Amino acid sequence: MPVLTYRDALNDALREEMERDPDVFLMGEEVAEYDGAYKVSRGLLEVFGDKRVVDTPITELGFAGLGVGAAMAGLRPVIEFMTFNFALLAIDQIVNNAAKMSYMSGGQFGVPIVFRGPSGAALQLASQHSQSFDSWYANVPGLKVVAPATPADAKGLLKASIRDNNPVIFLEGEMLYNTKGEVPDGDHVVPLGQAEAKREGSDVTLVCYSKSLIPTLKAADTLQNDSGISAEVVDIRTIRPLDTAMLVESVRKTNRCVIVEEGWPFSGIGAQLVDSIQQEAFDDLDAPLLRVTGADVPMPYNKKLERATKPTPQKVIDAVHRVTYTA
Amino acid sequence: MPVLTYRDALNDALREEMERDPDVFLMGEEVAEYDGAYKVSRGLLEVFGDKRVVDTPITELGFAGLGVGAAMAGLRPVIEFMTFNFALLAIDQIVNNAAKMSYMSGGQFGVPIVFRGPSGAALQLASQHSQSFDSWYANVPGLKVVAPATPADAKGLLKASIRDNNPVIFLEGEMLYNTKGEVPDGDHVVPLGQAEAKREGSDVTLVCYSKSLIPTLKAADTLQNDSGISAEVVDIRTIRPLDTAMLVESVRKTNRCVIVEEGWPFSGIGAQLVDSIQQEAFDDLDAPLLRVTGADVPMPYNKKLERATKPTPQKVIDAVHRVTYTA
Amino acid sequence: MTQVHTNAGLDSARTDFYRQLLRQMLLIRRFEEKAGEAYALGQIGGFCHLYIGQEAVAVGAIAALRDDDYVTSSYREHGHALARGMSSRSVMAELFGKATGCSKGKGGSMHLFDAELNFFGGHGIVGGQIPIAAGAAFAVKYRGGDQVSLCFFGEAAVNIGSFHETLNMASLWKLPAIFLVENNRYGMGTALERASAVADIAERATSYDMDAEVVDGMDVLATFEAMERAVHRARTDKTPTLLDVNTYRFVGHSMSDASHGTYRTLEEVEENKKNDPIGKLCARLLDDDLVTHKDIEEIDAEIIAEVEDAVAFAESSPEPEPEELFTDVYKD
Amino acid sequence: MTQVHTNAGLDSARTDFYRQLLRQMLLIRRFEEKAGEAYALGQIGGFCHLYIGQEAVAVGAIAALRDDDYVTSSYREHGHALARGMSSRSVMAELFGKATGCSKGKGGSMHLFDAELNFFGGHGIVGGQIPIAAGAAFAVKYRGGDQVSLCFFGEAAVNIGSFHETLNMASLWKLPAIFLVENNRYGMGTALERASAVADIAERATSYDMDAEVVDGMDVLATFEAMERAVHRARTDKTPTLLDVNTYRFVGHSMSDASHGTYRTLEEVEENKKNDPIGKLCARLLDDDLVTHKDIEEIDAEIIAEVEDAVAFAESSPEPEPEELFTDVYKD
Ligand SMILES: Cc1ncc(C[n+]2csc(CCOP(=O)(O)OP(=O)(O)O)c2C)c(N)n1
Ligand SMILES: Cc1ncc(C[n+]2csc(CCOP(=O)(O)OP(=O)(O)O)c2C)c(N)n1
Ligand SMILES: [Mg+2]
Ligand SMILES: [Mg+2]
Repeated sequence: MPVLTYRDALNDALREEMERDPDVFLMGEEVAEYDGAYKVSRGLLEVFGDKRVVDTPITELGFAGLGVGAAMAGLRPVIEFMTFNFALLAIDQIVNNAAKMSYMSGGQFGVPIVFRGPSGAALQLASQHSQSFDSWYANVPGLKVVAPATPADAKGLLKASIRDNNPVIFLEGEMLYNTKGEVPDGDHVVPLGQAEAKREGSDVTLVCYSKSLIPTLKAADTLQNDSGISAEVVDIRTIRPLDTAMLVESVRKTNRCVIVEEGWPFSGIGAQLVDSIQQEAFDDLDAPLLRVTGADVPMPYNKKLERATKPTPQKVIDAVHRVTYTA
Repeated sequence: MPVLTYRDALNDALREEMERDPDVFLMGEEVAEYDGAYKVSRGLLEVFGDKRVVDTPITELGFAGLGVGAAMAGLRPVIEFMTFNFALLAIDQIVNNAAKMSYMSGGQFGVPIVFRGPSGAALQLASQHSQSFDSWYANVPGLKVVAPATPADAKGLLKASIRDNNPVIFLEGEMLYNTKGEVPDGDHVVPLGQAEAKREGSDVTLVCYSKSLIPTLKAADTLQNDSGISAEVVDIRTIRPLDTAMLVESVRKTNRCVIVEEGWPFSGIGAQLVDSIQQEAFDDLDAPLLRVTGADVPMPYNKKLERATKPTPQKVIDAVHRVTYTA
Repeated sequence: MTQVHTNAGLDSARTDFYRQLLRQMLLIRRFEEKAGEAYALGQIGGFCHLYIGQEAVAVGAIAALRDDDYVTSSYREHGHALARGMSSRSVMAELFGKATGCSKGKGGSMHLFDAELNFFGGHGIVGGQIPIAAGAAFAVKYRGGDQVSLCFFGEAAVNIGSFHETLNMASLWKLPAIFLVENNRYGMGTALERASAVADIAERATSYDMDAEVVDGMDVLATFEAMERAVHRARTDKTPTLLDVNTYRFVGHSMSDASHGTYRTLEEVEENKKNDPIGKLCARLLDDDLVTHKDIEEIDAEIIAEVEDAVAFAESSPEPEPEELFTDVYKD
Repeated sequence: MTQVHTNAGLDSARTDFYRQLLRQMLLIRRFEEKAGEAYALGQIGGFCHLYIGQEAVAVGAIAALRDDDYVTSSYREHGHALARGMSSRSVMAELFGKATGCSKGKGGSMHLFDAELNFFGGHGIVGGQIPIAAGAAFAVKYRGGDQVSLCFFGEAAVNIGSFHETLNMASLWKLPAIFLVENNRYGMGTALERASAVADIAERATSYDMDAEVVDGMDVLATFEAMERAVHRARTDKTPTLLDVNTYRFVGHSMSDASHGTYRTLEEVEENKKNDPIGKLCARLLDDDLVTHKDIEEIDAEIIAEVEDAVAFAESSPEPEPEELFTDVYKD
C-alpha cells in the first residue's frame, strides 16, 4: 500500500470525488489560488478550474449558507473553514439550516454538504485559534460528525462524507496533516459510524479520536512495556453517529475505561462516552470511567503552558493506573 | 413573602440593579419601547430612559460585541437576546471575546456582562426557535452559566450575575415567565455556584434545572404517593461553576440518580453530571445513572409530536423505577 | 431614489392576467383571515405572521417568475407559498400541524416548503434565508442554467450580517439573484428609522455595486413590472438586483402583537388601509371595465369556498403518526 | 473618491513632532525586523503578522489621539501597540511568551493588551474587534465623555458581517468612533478585487450615511491630518468616520507566507517599496533641512539599541509559572 500524508490523503479524496461527481465542488477562503491555507486543496484549481474550486471573501456565515442553498438545489458542496474556530460565525447556518432542513421540510429537502477544516489546537496559536467544538456539533440531531486520526481514515471517511446525503462536520487535525500512513489503493471508502480498535488489548479500554490517538497509542505501548498492562485502543472515528456497541463490547471485555480527548472537559465528547458506556456496561465496570481532556482554560500562548493543557501519554498512563488500581 | 411571577422577579432584579449601579444598562431588540418581546423589561424605559434601556437593530453579533467592548471600558451591560436561538449569530463574540478577554490579556481586562433571554422550547415554535444550547456555553472556560427555575432564584441569581465580574450566560425559561412563587423581600441575592435541594428524599436523587424542575417535582410527588419512593430533587441552578459537592453528597445518600434536562442528549448537561457523579461516587452507586432528556430530533411543530419530545413526569418515574429496580 | 410607479394604462388583452393577480391577492387575504380565526380557536399554534396588506408584493413579484425559478422567504411566507402555487389545502393543513401539510406538520407556519415548486421555505432566523437563496442562484450558474432565484425578506433584515455578506458575494460572482426587501416600515415594534442609519434601503446597493429599484408594493402591477426588469437582469445579463418594495402590514407583527397602540397609531394603520392593494387593483379594473362588481363577487365567493375547503381539509386531516417524530432527521 | 494628500509644506516649528513620527516608524520597522529574526530562531511561535511597510498608518493615526482615547486592533497589531506607547520590552517579551510580557505570555503576538493605555488588543478573528471598539465609543457617550475610539482592521474585513452591523449602529447612535481600514490590498492571498464587489472601500460608508475619506497611508503626515479631521468629527461633532487608508505590506501575510510568488509579483513588491513611508518622511525632512543624515543615523542607532535591549530583556525574562495556567480564567 502507498504511504501518504494525512494532507495528501484528503487531497486524493477531494480529487477523486470531484472526478466522480460533477456536482461536487470546493469552496472556502484561499482554497483555490493559494492551494488552501494548509495546502489540502493543492492543485485542485488547475484540474477543476475556478468554477469548482472557489475562493470566497472572508464571510463564513455567508458562504456556509450559500453552500446550504446550493445543496438544496442539488449540488454537493464541500465547504472548507480555514479553521473551525471561524465556523463559530457560521454556526447559525450549520445548526439552524443545514441540520434542520430535512426535518422542517417534512423530508422534502436534503442538504448533502460537508463542512471541513482543521479543528483543535496546533502550536502556540493562543486562545482564539486553538479550540475544539466537536461536542457542540455532536449535540445536534441532523448533523453527522467525523474526525479521522490516520491518513487511511482521512481518505476513506472524507469520501464517505461527500457521498452522504446529510450535512457532515468533518474535523481534521492540523497537527496531523504531515503525519504519514499506509492508504489502501483504489476507491477506499470507510463507512460513517464505525469505530475501530487501533490496538487490541485485554486489561483496559482507551477511547480516543483524531489527534488524541497519538498520545493514547504511546501510552498503550509504555503500559505494555513498563507495567505489562494490555490496553485496547479504540478510535471512534465517527463521533455522530457513535458506534456505542463496539465501545461497550470492548469495556465488557476489559472492565475498565479511560477516555482521551483534546477538548474542554465540561460536556465534552468524553462526557457522552462515559454516559453511554456506564448505562450499558454498568455491571461490567470495575472502576469509574476516567477522562483525560484538554485543560479547562482558554489556550495560553506560552509553549510550556500550552503543552500542559494537552493530553499526554503520561496523563493517560496515570489514569490507567488509577482505574487498574496499580497506582 | 410577596408572591411574584418569574417575569416580575426578573424585572425587579433589573430595576434594583440599575438603581444601585449607574453603570448597569440593558440592551437588546425591543427591550425599550416594546417593553421586551416577553415583557421582562416592562417599564424600565420610563424609569431609566433610552440611554440605559437601548433598542437595537437586528444585529446580534454586533450588539453582543458592542456590549463586550462597553464592559471592557467599565460598564456593566445586560444584553438581552430575544431568545437564545438567535445568540448563535453572536456566539463568536461570546466565546472568543467575552470568555477569553481576561485570560488572553493576562488578567488586564474583565468583561462584566450578562447575556440573558429565554432558552429552550416554548409551545409549537418549531425547530429553529426551540433549542437549548446550555451545554455549549457550559463547555467554555471563562463563562458562567445560570438557569433559574423559580421566581426567587430568578431574582437572586440575576442580581448575582449582574454583580459578577465575569461574562454570565443567564438562561430563562419562556414557559416559566408566568409561573408564580414567593420571593424574599429586600436585596435578595443568590450566590452563583450553589445547587439547592428543592425536595428532600432518601431513595433516589433527581437532578434538574430550569423548566425541568416542574416535571421532576411532579414525578417525585407521584413516586411518593404511588410507590412510597422518596426522591430528593436537586436543582443545580448554576450550571457552571457546578456544585458537584452537593450532587455527590446527595447520591452518596440515595445511591441512585436520574438526571432530567430539556436539551438534546449527546454531550448535554446531563452527560457531564453523569461523568462528575460516577467519578466521585462510583462505589456508592447501586444502579447506572439514567438520563431523561429532550428527544434527539429537531423540534417538530405538531403539538403532539412536540409534547413527545419533552421530559414528562412519567418519563422520570419510569427511569426511577429502572434505577430502583422496581419496574 | 425615486419610486417607480406603473404609468402604463391597463391593456384589455391582458385581462385574464389581471384577474389572475386579483384572484391570488384575494386568496391570500381570505386565507390569512381564516388563519387568524383558526389561531384564535387554538387550531393553529406557535408564532403566526400574517401577510394581510402585503399581498401585492408576493403576487406581483412571483407573477414575473418562471415555474423553474427559485423562491425563498422568511417566516411571513404564507402569501409567497400561495402565490407560488402551493395549494391552500397543503398550506392550511401545515398551519394546523397535520400530516397532510406541505411539511407533514413538522414545519408549521414558519417553515412551509415545496420541492416540486422550488419553494425553498419558510425560515425563522432573520436574514438566514438570504445566503440560501444565493446558493440556489449559485447552483443555476454552476450548471449554466437560466433560472433566477428570488429572495423575500423584511427591511429590518438589511442590518444583519448575512444580508451584507450575501449581497457582496452575489454581485462579485454575478449570481442570478433578486433580493426583494418587503419594506413594511417596521421590524416587530421597531420603525425602520430607529434601526437603520440609512432610511433609503436602495442606497444599500451602492456598497455592492448592485442595481436597485424602489417599488410601490401596494401596486401589484408596479411590483410586477419592476420584477420583470430584475428578472431580465438576472436571466439575461446575469446580474443581481436589490428591490426596495414599499408596503405595509395591516395587522400585528404576529398573532400576539396588536395591530396598533404601542409602536404605531390607529390613524397610521387606517391611513395605510386606504391604500389597500386589493382595493386599488379592483378600482382600476372596474374603471377600465375589465371586470364588473359581479365578477369580483364571484371570484371572492370562489375563494371563500376554496379557503373553507382548505380549513375543512385541515380539520379532518390526521395528525402525524407518533413514529414521525424520528423520521426525516437524516436522509438515507 | 479622490485621495487626500498632504500639500502643506513642513512647518519647522514642528520639527520635534516630525522627528517623533520618524522615531516611532523606525522603532516599529526595527522591532519587526528583530521579531522576524527571533521567529526564525524559534524564540517566537504561532502566527506572527509583521507590520513592515504599514508603519505610517499606525504612527500617523495614533499621533492624532489623546492619551485617554481608545485603540483596538487586529492580530497585525505590533505597530499599533508600539505607536500607542507600549514599551518594546513588554511587547517583545509577550512575543517570546514570557511572564514579563504585556499579557503575561498568555496572549502572544495576536493578543497584545494594555489597560493603562486603553489599548484594547490584539484580536484574531477577522472583524471581531470592530464591535468591541464601538462598545468603547458607546461607553464614552454613555458617560458623556469626549474620548474617541479608534479601530484598525484590514480591507478584507469590510466584507464580514460584524463590519456591517457595527457601522450601522455607530452611525445610527452617533458614536465617537473611527473605523480605520488598513487597505494593504490583500487579505492573505486574496486581492481586494477578488473579494469585494466594490473596490473603493470608502463607498461602503454610503450604506451607513457615514463620513469617509481615502488616505495615502504611505504618507504619515497625510494620515495624521486625515485622522485629525476624523478625531474632530468624533470628539466635537460626535459622529463616526470610515477611513480608507491605502498602504502595502512589504512582507508576507505572516511568517509562513512568502512576500511574493503566489498572489503578487516581486516587481509589484519592489515597486511599492520605492514608496517606503520611512524613506519618504526622511527625504522630506532632509529636503527641508529639518534633520541631517547624522540625526537619522543617531535616531536609528538609539532604536537599534532599544530593540536589542528589548530582545535581551525578553530572552532573560522568566517563563510564566506553571500555576499561571489556571489564573485569569475568571475575575474575582
Ligand atoms: C436573528 C433573529 N433575531 C431576532 C428574531 C426575532 N424576530 C422575528 S421577526 C423580527 C422582525 C423582523 O422584521 P422585518 O425583517 O422587517 O420583517 P417583517 O416581520 O416586518 O416582515 C424579529 C426581531 C429572529 N427571528 N431572528
Ligand atoms: C473570521 C475569520 N476568518 C478567517 C481568518 C483567517 N485569516 C486571518 S487574517 C486573514 C486575512 C485578513 O486580511 P485583511 O483583513 O486585509 O488584514 P491584513 O492581514 O491584510 O492586515 C484571514 C483570512 C480569521 N482570522 N478570521
Ligand atoms: Mg418589516
Ligand atoms: Mg489586507
